Amino acid sequence: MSAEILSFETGRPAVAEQQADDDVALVVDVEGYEGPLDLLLNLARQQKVDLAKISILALADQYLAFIEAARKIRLELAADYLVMAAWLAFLKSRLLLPEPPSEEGPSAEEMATALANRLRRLEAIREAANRLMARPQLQRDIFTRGQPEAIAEIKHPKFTATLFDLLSAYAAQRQQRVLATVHLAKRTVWSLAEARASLERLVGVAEEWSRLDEYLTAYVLDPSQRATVFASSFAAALELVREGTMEVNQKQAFAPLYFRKRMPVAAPDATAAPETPVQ
Amino acid sequence: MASLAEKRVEHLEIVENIVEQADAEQSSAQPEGRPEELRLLEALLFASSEPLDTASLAKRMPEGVDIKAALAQLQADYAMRGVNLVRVANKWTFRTAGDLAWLMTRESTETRKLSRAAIEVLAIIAYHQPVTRAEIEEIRGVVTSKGTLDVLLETGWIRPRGRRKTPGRPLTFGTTEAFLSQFSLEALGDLPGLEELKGTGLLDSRLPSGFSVPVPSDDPALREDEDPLEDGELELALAPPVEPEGDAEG
Amino acid sequence: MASLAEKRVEHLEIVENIVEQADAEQSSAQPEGRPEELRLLEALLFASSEPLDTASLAKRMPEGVDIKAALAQLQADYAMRGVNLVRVANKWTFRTAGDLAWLMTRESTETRKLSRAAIEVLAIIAYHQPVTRAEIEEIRGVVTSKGTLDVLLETGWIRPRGRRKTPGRPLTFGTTEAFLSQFSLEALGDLPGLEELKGTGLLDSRLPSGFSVPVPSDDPALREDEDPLEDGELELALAPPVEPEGDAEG
Repeated sequence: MSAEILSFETGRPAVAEQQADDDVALVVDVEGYEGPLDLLLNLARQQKVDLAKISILALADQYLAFIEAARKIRLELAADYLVMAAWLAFLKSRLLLPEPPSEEGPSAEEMATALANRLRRLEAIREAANRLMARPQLQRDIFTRGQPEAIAEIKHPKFTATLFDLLSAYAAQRQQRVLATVHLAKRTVWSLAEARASLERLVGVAEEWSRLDEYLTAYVLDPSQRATVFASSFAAALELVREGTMEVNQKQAFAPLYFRKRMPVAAPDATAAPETPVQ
Repeated sequence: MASLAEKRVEHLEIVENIVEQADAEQSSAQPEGRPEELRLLEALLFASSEPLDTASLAKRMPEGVDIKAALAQLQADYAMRGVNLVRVANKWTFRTAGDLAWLMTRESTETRKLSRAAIEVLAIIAYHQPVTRAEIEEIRGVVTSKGTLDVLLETGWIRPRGRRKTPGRPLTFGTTEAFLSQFSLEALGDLPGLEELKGTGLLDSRLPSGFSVPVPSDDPALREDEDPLEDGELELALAPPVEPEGDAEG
Repeated sequence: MASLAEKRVEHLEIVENIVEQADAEQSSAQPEGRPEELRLLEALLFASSEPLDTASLAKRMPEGVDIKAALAQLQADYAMRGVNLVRVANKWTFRTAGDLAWLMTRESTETRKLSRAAIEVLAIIAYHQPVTRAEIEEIRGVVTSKGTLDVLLETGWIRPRGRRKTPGRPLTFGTTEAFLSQFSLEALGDLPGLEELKGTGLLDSRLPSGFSVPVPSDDPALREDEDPLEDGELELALAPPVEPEGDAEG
């Protein structure tokens, strides 16, 4: 909507009062009612009849006269008002002329009734708005408790846990603990590090070819550990050979394995702590 | 507008009716043997600044108390007092008596006056809800400025409630509980003049859509011709956040 | 429309009339002919956002009202009610009756998940009861934080049941009926044993042969190596009340 809004609070072509002012046309819509329908309603009120019985013809004349007056003083009118004026002029001509026999769409009478109904509806809603606003309003006419007392909240925790949580926690806990204990108490596996450390000690004294398993059986007391001791020692032996601190010799598959200290070319650091990670 | 003296008479008449009803229901309402549940209700309702519905009252009261009867009795007890027990939006709350408005002016915080346009739009939303902006404009015969709706949204009395299933899917607007609370309405059916408006058929503002229902409803359930708002749309439409009660005056 | 000032004058006149009437009838202050000033005081005190002293009440009330007498009357009126008129630091205000403080609290339950540590301890107590804290730690291989046991005591699923007859006489813990009902167990013996745990895959089937799971029992009868708790110890063991928040997890 354009900035120039007319006030039609009175419906009078209040323009007369404006004439003294310069040509700049502006009547601010103080009360907030606006638009051509509003103007029509205010004009209709001047007919002082029930809106249901209003003469739309007379109303159209009033409106057109108002627009004409406004134009004379070069009052700038919003387009809405002009559209309404054009429509009313059209309606007026239709109302004055006899109805063409086969007219499509609403008749002039129906259009007039529809306009009257729109006006009645606007008036009715305004009346309703007035009655609504006349009701006692909160914090204006009636008041709530000024110092509401807070309701203290006491929270009761409700714990949740399922039987599955319980059992899986228990099983995991016990199992983990049992395995940890086994590891620390009795080791069934001879680690590579242990095997290597032992071999290195043996190699230090074995300048002649010696049978690896002789030493091992002598070394290991628990027969149940034979296999792991042998396997780890063999792996450690291969490693020492690769490093050049030891030589191994075997005649054929499954024949006894011999080893001896490798005669140093340079001075190998045989006592170095094994660094190989365990297993 | 009714004069204050008339109002007071009105008030007294209402009060007498309430008291008679309550007395009829509970002939032995002696002050001494006042049932404990009335004290409890009193305390709960008095303490709260928010209206409470019977369900939440029942939750806080001891088992087996007839909440409705107790509320009726309490309403009667307070009918003559400076503070009344009233029902708004189907919830119960204590409020100062309407005829004492003159005394309370100082309690009144800064009230922003709604423009006439805003009042009109509010009324159209209240009486025609759910209603779209185009329908509001159809009734008023003028474009609604964005500011008018913004001001109303800010009061917390109206809310966008859905989208009309028509081309463009325009927002539909309706009133809130805060609206009922603001105007001391128990339900939307208590809107002043609603019956007359229904009688004249003037509520049937709807553009021909085949769905027209000439009775306003703030039932949050969407109508057949409404789609729900998408997530996040509500926040957008309602920003800034609105206090539920209190500073939402006009 | 009448201005506010006019309204106020109009009202004052009405009120003065009413007050005069009330004065005339004052000797017989039956509930029906309740003096208007009591209504006014009621409304003012109700709506005020802070307690009011007699001076500011007097300023708001019509001339010639004996504020002190009215306050005394109002205080008496409300003495038996759920809301009392009280004087705080020489100012007057309505407060819910002191004996209804319980009503002004809302109890709510909040669901909390037990920590992993707490579940482990709970499981050990369930299977190994009666069990001391040191024994729990021995089984878990970790120190149990005080908070973990506190949380478990708060659940009501475990209880201290006696004292072990060993140096230091440590408390022994067991499970409660609430434990059974929480985990839908008919009896503690329904907790799965070793084979069942293996069968469900919860326990590794390759566990060493010495591994066993006790057959749990929550028989309240004390074992041979248990002494009963002394009177009052139960409360002690359960105190101090645990803050629901925070570090209560192990």
